[in-house]
Amino acid sequence: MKKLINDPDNVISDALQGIAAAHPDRIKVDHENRIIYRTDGPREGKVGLVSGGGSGHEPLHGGFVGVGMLDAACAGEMFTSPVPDQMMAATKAVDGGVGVLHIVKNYTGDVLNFEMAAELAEAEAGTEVRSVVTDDDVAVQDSLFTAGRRGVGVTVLLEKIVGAAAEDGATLDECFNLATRVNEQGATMGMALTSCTVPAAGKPTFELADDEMEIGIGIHGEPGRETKKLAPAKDIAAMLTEPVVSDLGLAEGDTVIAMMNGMGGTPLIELYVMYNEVAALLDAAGIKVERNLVGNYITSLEMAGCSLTLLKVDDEMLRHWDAPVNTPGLRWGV
Amino acid sequence: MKKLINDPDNVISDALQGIAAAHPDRIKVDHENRIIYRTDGPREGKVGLVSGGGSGHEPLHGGFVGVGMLDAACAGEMFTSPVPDQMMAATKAVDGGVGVLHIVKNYTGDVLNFEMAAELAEAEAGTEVRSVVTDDDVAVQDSLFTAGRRGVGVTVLLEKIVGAAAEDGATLDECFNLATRVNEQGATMGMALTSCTVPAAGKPTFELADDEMEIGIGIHGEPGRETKKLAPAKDIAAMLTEPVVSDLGLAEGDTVIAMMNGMGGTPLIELYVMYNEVAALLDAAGIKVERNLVGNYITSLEMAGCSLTLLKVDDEMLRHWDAPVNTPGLRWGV
Amino acid sequence: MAALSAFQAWMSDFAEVIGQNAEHLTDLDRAIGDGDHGSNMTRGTSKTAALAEAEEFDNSAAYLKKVGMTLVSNVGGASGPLFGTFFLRLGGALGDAEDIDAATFGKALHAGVGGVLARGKAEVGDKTMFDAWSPALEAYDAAVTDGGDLQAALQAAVDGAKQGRDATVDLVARKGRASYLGERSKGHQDPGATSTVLLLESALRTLA
Amino acid sequence: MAALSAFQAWMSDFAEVIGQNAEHLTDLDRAIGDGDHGSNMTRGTSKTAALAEAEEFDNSAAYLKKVGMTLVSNVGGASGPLFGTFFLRLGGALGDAEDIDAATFGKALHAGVGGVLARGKAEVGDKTMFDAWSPALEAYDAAVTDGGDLQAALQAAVDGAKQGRDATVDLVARKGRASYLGERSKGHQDPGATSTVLLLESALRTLA
Ligand SMILES: Nc1ncnc2c1ncn2[C@@H]1O[C@H](COP(=O)(O)OP(=O)(O)O)[C@@H](O)[C@H]1O
Ligand SMILES: Nc1ncnc2c1ncn2[C@@H]1O[C@H](COP(=O)(O)OP(=O)(O)O)[C@@H](O)[C@H]1O
Ligand SMILES: [Mg+2]
Ligand SMILES: [Mg+2]
Ligand SMILES: [Mg+2]
Ligand SMILES: [Mg+2]
Repeated sequence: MKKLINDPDNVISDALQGIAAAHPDRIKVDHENRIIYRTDGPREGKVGLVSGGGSGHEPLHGGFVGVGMLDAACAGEMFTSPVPDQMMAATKAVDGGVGVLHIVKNYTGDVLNFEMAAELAEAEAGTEVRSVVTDDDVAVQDSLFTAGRRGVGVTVLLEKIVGAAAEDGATLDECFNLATRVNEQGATMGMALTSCTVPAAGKPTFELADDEMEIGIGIHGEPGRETKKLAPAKDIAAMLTEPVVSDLGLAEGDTVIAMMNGMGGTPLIELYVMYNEVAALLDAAGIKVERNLVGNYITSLEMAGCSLTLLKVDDEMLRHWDAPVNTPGLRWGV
Repeated sequence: MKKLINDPDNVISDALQGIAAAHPDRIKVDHENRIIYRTDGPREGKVGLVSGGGSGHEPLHGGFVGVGMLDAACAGEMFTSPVPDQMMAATKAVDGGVGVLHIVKNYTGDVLNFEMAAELAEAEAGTEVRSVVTDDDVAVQDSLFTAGRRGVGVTVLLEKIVGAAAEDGATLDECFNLATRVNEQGATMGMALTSCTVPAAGKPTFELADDEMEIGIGIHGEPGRETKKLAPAKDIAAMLTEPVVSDLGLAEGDTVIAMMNGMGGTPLIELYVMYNEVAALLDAAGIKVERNLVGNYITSLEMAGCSLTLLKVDDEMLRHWDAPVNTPGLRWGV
Repeated sequence: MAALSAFQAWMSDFAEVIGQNAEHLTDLDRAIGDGDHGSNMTRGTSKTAALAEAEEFDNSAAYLKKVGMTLVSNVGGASGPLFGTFFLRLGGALGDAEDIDAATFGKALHAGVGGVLARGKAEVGDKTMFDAWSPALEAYDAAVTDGGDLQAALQAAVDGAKQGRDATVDLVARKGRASYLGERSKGHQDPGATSTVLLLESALRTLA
Repeated sequence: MAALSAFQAWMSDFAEVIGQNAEHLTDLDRAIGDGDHGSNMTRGTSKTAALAEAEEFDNSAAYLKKVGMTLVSNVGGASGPLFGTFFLRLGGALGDAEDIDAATFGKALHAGVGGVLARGKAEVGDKTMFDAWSPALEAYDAAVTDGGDLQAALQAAVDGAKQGRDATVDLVARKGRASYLGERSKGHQDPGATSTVLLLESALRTLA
């Protein structure tokens, strides 16, 4: 295992120290509880936005704390949900008196821990908490009898859009409804060329031959739904685009935000090659990409691979998308 | 070789298509000449800034084209200097009547090709061209009898700072002098955990054992000055920081811009671990980090590793640093 | 038997066993999950094992609730709230009972497993730890009905849990991370069911 | 000999040889450079080889200048301007000479190598292509002084270039990318010196 770390056990606390050192203008870190806060919160009358999850997905979530996005992000162990104590502390700290929205990616661990935190925060501090659970990964067959789809790329877009709404004075209900709508109108599909190595485990989570790739991966280094022979970017783009488009029922004339996301070890030049193929497919289908992101936004440590997220947008979402944001991981308009 | 590409021969043209598709609001691409231009140039009376170099370093240089930074970037083959035809075309296109500054990284290939281009542009179009050659890599011993140090990380900071000055109406001489000062006051040291694979070559440029790292690498997948046993982040940080600090003669009370740059395959969480160690070392030495960048800015395809750049700054440089910039790779204030 | 010290012995034994099996649990989780079950559990049990030395507890209920909260606060992932809730409910049901016998512990076990069910909402056959808990509880009850003592009942629970754990191998996961793999989750043993067996074996060694 | 067609044969032969040796050149460059010398050269020579078919040329000078510009415009890297300048100057020096003999070509060769020197500013011993060009030129001159014809002179140049190329192995690079490696550049043959030998061998096959 080759990593720029000191000790597998200290990666997260060391990184949080680094984040605190790098961005004191925008964020502050509660190192004991491993929570990243924006420096200027809480604001009376503003809905607080709390997210969090396992570490190893940087910039998600800590890199999205700041004006126009999250108020707090809880950092769990590598690929492991944070614990309720963290979410509770964050929830109380960002409460501006009008409630707090939890943005939770749909993994059993995250859901259960956020659930306990919400119960405890309401019981202990009377904070009104609502939770939106993102479940946009079309690689996973949804059914009443399963844990459902995973929360992946849409989480980034949701944090931006709902973050802008909250900044703008939306109520907790409005934030929740908008978040729900974003989650419903967004979908993601991912793939990997290589596995990643969790520092504490010391070896790759799965093995892939030199001519193989995994299709339908999540963001925790878990194997995907299918191992396939390596294919040209054009074919991979089709394998990602088609299920997303069909899941969302996108049709000619629809407008979307597209995110071509790198898994952490993919060079930007390859993400642009992939974006080009995806853009061509969408163009051919008459689907208009209104805005896009190309880069590493929700990653799996050093995994090589990418995911495509499409979000069907309306004017309200676009307005919130374009609103100023100032976080370490996403910034414009300010 | 595992890459998200169609054909090793088409990586660059495919990526340029993707860049054009992703950022039509800010840049336009001359696909024949492989030049990325900002959409709103040239501006009469504004010094034109042209850079370029081998591809595989994204976002450098194409990702730094836009308001407040470059006017044009020429994309060479992978890790290979562009050819004079490209620089000539770019130079003529961005000429606002008051001259063009070439920003050239010090590699024989880049220097020779930009040199031919400047000769031809002056002869053919009468465009006044000055060139600044960045040579900030302290891993390379400088001497009158060598090709000198490589141009690496400082190039990013220079493009931002001189880009702001040009936007602000600085003359060609002023731009050249500022650029020279930035180059003189900046230094970089890099290291790699893994080699990268040039698509056309199909195999890693160098081999490293599982417990080895390269210290003193450049950005072209070339082997470094020294192969060492893998070490903790803290020790690696010292190996990068000390030569940079001593090269610049930084002393207590000095202020710098610091860039902890990823080589393409390094996860952000590791860059923050590294930044933390570097920040601690600088802090202990009484050197104040006024601004910083942590992320992938000048890369070597999918190489895992990082480089540290320090730039000793004065108020003028800081003012230009803080000025608005709107490029695909760097954005703030707008 | 003095319940509090027995429960403390349980937790100390369990911490040791988890330490020894951490890599195995992580390997199981790597196959169909995210390769952290061993480290998740270790993070929790190293803390729960230390509780007895750091603090005085009035009774078993207080101790076990603290164990539960400690697991919740340190394990994270799916297993943290599940094992945590198990102990919270277990402690709640024991109240200030000083001695434990098959019947008292059985009642508490029902409460604890009920907690796992309420939190995780898994059914038998979903390929989760509940596949070990559920047959363990049934076997425990059957042993008690047959007049078995705590030793016999816990032995039955261990056997039931093992059968349940082994049965997870052939199942397609329908809950937890493994469910994302669909058919590919078949052929692998569930990590959480495996640690459940370890917990019950440890109870058999220390409580009976 | 009709110079123009000979030069065209030279370029077509050279393109073939570069194609065959591309991987070897790239391997050499991978050891002490950036692993692209083979593809750089191929990119250029595949274009220069096609020139003769696409266009009519008035004379050798026009053709060779076009070859130079084509290399400059397509090779990139260090070798593009260097080989490009070589041909630009070679052509410039030939003027509209219809026949080439040892003396004519020697004069042009001096101009070409002078171009490599003026562009690259390398000295003998810097471990660059100039380490092949310089002894080649000396040997060529010596052969002409000894009364040798074009064949003999080119044969001498090839031998000189080979010696120079082989000598690069033990040198520490002081120019080009390899210089970044310092002492580590020792023990490897310079890629550009290697392609220079190929170019002269090709000249011997086609011009004499
Ligand atoms: N809904 C559920 N009900 C019961 N047990 C579950 C449920 N979801 C997951 N589990 C258990 O949790 C185990 C995984 O725990 P762990 O690896 O520590 O957490 P995570 O899956 O969050 O990484 C699984 O092996 C399974 O036994
Ligand atoms: N200053 C110089 N003068 C002469 N030849 C040089 C000089 N610098 C480099 N070279 C030659 O260029 C060769 C490398 O060419 P190539 O790999 O195509 O370009 P790059 O180094 O830009 O990747 C070297 O092997 C060397 O022979
Ligand atoms: Mg986990
Ligand atoms: Mg090159
Ligand atoms: Mg797990
Ligand atoms: Mg080269």
